[in-house]
Amino acid sequence: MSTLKNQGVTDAEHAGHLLRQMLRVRRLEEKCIELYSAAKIRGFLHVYIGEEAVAAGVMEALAPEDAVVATYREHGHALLRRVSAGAILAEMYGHAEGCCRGRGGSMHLFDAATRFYGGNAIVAGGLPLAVGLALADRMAGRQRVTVCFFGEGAVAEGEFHESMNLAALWQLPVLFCCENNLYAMGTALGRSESQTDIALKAAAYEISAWAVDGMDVLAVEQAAGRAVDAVRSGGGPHFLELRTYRFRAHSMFDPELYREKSEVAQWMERDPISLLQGAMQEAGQLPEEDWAALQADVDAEISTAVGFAENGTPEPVSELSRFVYSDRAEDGGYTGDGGTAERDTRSGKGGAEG
Amino acid sequence: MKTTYREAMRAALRDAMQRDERVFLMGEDVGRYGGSFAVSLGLLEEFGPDRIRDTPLSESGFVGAGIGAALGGMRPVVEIMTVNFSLLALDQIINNAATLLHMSGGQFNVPIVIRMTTGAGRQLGAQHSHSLEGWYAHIPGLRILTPATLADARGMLWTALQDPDPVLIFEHGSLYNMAGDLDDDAGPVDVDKAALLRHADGTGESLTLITYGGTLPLVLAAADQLAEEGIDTDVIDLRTLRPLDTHTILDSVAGTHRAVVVDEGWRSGSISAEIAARICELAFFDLDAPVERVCSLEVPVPYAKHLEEAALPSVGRVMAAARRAVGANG
Amino acid sequence: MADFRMPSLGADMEHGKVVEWLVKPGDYVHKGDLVAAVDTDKTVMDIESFQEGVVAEFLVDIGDTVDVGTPIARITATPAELPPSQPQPPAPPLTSGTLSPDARSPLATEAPTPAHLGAEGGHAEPSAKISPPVRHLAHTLGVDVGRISGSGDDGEVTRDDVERAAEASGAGERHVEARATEVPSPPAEARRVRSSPLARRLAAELGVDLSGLAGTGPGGAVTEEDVLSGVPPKKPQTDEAAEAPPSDAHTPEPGVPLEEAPKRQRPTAVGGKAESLRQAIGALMSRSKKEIPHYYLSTTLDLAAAMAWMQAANQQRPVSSRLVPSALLLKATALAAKEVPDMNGFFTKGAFQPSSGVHLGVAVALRHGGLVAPALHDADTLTLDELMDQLRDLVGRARAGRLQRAEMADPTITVTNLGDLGVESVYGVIYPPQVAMVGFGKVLEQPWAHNGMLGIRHAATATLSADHRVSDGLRGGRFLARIDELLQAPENL
Amino acid sequence: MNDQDARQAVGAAIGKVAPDVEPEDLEGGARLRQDLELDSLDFLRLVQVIAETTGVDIPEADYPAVATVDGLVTYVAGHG
Repeated sequence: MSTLKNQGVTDAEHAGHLLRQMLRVRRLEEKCIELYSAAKIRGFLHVYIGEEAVAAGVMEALAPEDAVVATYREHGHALLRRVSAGAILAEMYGHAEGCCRGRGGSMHLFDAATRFYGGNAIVAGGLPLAVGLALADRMAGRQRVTVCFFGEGAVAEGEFHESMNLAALWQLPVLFCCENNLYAMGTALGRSESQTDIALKAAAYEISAWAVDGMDVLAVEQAAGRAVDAVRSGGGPHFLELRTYRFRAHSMFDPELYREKSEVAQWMERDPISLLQGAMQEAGQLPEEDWAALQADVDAEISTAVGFAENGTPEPVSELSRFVYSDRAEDGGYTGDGGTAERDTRSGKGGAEG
Repeated sequence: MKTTYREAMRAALRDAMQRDERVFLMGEDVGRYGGSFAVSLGLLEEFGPDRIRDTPLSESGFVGAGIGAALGGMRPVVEIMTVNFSLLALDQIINNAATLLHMSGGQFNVPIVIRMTTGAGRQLGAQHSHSLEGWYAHIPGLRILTPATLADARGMLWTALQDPDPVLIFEHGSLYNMAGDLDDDAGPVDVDKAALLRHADGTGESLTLITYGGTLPLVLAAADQLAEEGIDTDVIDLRTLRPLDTHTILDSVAGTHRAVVVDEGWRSGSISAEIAARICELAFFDLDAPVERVCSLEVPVPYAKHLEEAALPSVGRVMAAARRAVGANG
Repeated sequence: MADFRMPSLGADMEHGKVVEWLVKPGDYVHKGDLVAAVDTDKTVMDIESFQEGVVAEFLVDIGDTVDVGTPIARITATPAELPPSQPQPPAPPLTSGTLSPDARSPLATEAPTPAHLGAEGGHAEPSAKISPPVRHLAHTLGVDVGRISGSGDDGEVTRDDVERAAEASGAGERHVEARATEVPSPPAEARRVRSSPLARRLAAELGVDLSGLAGTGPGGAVTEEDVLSGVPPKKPQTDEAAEAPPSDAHTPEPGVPLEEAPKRQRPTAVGGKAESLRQAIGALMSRSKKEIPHYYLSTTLDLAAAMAWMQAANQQRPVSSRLVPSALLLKATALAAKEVPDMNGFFTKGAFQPSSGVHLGVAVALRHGGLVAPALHDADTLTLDELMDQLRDLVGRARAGRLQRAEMADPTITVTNLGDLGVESVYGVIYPPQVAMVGFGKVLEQPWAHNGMLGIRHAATATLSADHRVSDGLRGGRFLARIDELLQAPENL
Repeated sequence: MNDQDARQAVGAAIGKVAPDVEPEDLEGGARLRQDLELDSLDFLRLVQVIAETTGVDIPEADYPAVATVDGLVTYVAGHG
């Protein structure tokens, strides 16, 4: 049966909000899988099903001026950081209406308005960026926090050590959030780390670090709130190890040979959405019609988003060379694919570098 | 005034930091030690540890942090001690700095300047003698500058800092002690055009010598000696490897019909290969001889002086290539 | 009613093969329930349903490979829509019923029907335990897993078992028939001339055959200079001669009216080649004008003695050894050039090299237009008869285009003799790298004052174009006067 | 020699000396030196061929009489 952290659900309206947030992510990811199967979404797709409580809980603690750096499993983070579901799906359709004009795709969602510094397909590639964003805030004397999400797989990368050390050395306002879902693609934690207690690793840099039940959205929200406040008030970097589990494969083409079905089933019994839903119903805070209405709202949001993505348009190929540099001809004379262009035609406009 | 390349670069740093408080210098031993090539000597005392920021030995970490700080509104100058160590930060430079603007659909600029010492010739052995600026010139999204004169050492940094996109500045190790005259009021310079430092007057057999950075001095020396043999030369200092100033190259070759490219990188896949390819593609019917290239021999740079000299471009090898091009000894 | 389509399970997946149904018609499936096991090129994956409803019928058989997006089963909204006459398909070994996720784990699969069952149909006999990827390997190697005894724990069929079985039955061999494709040897490549692109461009413009030129460039490649020095000189258009500045010597008014051009039109088909030659020579001439500072002199030659002597000599000669006036003019020019070396040699690399021998370039009009100037070697040493023979041979071969390289390559001074075609005075343009050009106009009967008596004499205009870097009007004048003096003693020519 | 044979002989001779000259250009009034562009060497060769094929020798003095095709034909017919 659902077991939330001891004090159970306090404020019904807020709990409803958290439930809605998690359900929005769940339905968005389920739709992504369906659209991928129908070959509408291509490339790689990594879904967040099972880990929704982490994003929902941490995002509650952030202010609009804070910054977020995430990984290639970032649809949920983007959605809950207020990037619209339509812009996210259109991006995965490769359409110009996507949040990055169709250039980033599932693994590279960015949004300047919400300071969402995006997906990053290189494991741990985002950690130094987060440190730098925090460095800028500290040097400019701003009270902003940068949150950096990464999986336990990143802990094995050199950049994890370098970033943690820099953040601690310079007491930078960054919150490290390690989403420990036990598997780095096909490698279980025990087969990649000598020391598997992630929070203990962080403590070695004298960064205060807590392990949190990543399936309990209230626990996550409470821990994240305390950590963000400490960071914002100059308490230096903080580290959360959020123990969670992904119910689906690493990505769309993973036959999941590395783990037992029984383990998946066992974790699914603590589905973060069912946990909160059960607790609220137990506390009489979620009448059937509210729950039905909430699901209908979410389904409507998702189908509107699909419509938006379907009606999107491809970015004109003529725009391809824009934003390689900040809008000026990249190379004065060279006409891109060159060839034996006559000399006088050589002054063609700059193009994508051939 | 009389000055050196190192002092000119230091003046550039001081000037930039005085003009814009968002500018700060970050790198290994740039503070207390004064910079491994003493470029930032004295700046810690003047600007303090916050803006002259020593870093741990974490190239990927502090280069990534520089990129993050640029995203956060600062104007960082990150010093990677030498291009040899930049290999540890390649992922941050190529997958983040060079790519974020395009991948984000134009949302995020990365106004960062990364300075590195490059090149061989000081018997530092294979791991400390690389010339990899040509590699970086392969990456769309980066601008690559190679200051070879005092004016460029003094003037390129501020222009680079105004650029909203990442700029990499490669300083050849052998140039730091180069002394000469520099106007007292020398300031920022344009970085889009190559410089024609010497013009063939069309009397005798003529050709175009194209080079950049550390090899410029030996090419100018070769040009003087070639003139005595009746071989007249245009000498082009590229100054920027990306974007390449193709116009200046082609205009010169159209006049001289011959070209020798001098590049300290290894021949295969080097920037000289790109230049030769463009000349063959766009000035093919102006050519009266194949494009010659003088590059480092494709060996790890050896320690012993005579071996290193044999491996690197030299005045003699440039003159031999020039003679081959004009068919003087053909 | 909705179709369940073959899903795309990866960016590089184009088609898939149903290797096992995990439900059967009549079963009710929820969203997310597993419906089938699909074999892609990479691995075997279980696929889920995105709709709720009852499985109405299968639209493909086990073992059928279909493209992504192809309907493979029909799922109806309610059980009632199940079509009555649906034949009972072979029941998969597992009991159906609502499939909870863990009941059907790809890992613990026991009874996959053998890969090729679909073809024979019939009841699926139980087969050894085998993991999907190994089953896929067996399938690709065409091995029947049913007939293998697994060496793994509790009889599981391992990868080695399958590979050994494949070797044993030879099913896995690849027969790549060695096709000795007979590559036709490339046609003997015409001997490619090593030449610079610039040289090739110029040769094309000047209509010069590169293979005839000795290259001085890198590795013996033909360069721009080689092409220029090898180009046949051409008489410039008459109008150009007309506008040539008259030199100080007294000359007839340069604008002497010419006889109008011959009425006959040259055939166009042939004109094309002549056209390109004319353009090419035009380019050369303009370049010559630019680089060589010309000065021009002319004088009138008294040919009375020469013509009289020639006609008398011809009367005693058979037709075949008759002399023509040109022979006398050429011999006189050659002798004069020997005596005035500034007229005879090359100006290259900024300096004049006088030539020991006088190789007289003789402008020969090609029948289809254009002009070549092959050289009479050591013309000053030839007797008139030798000169005539060589001239006849030279002109004949020039017209037939069979001139030797040497003859084309190095005339040291050129004579243009358009007088033959009625032109009265000619100011030629020097062919680089030569330094002088002599022109003879038409032999005319002109009024002549001699010893106070007015009479009619044969005469012709001789003109000289010369390179001011090498000689001046004084030397030029001396040269023309010498030609005139030599012609006064034709018997010594 | 009758006019017909003379014309035939002249035509053949000109064809040998100037192969590119088209038969239809050989109308009577065509001037050998100017219209058919025979220079002095070509003309001398023509005279030589006529001598070899018809036995008619044309001294230099008579050159003006054979300036045109008809002139040559008449001269050859008259002296053949």
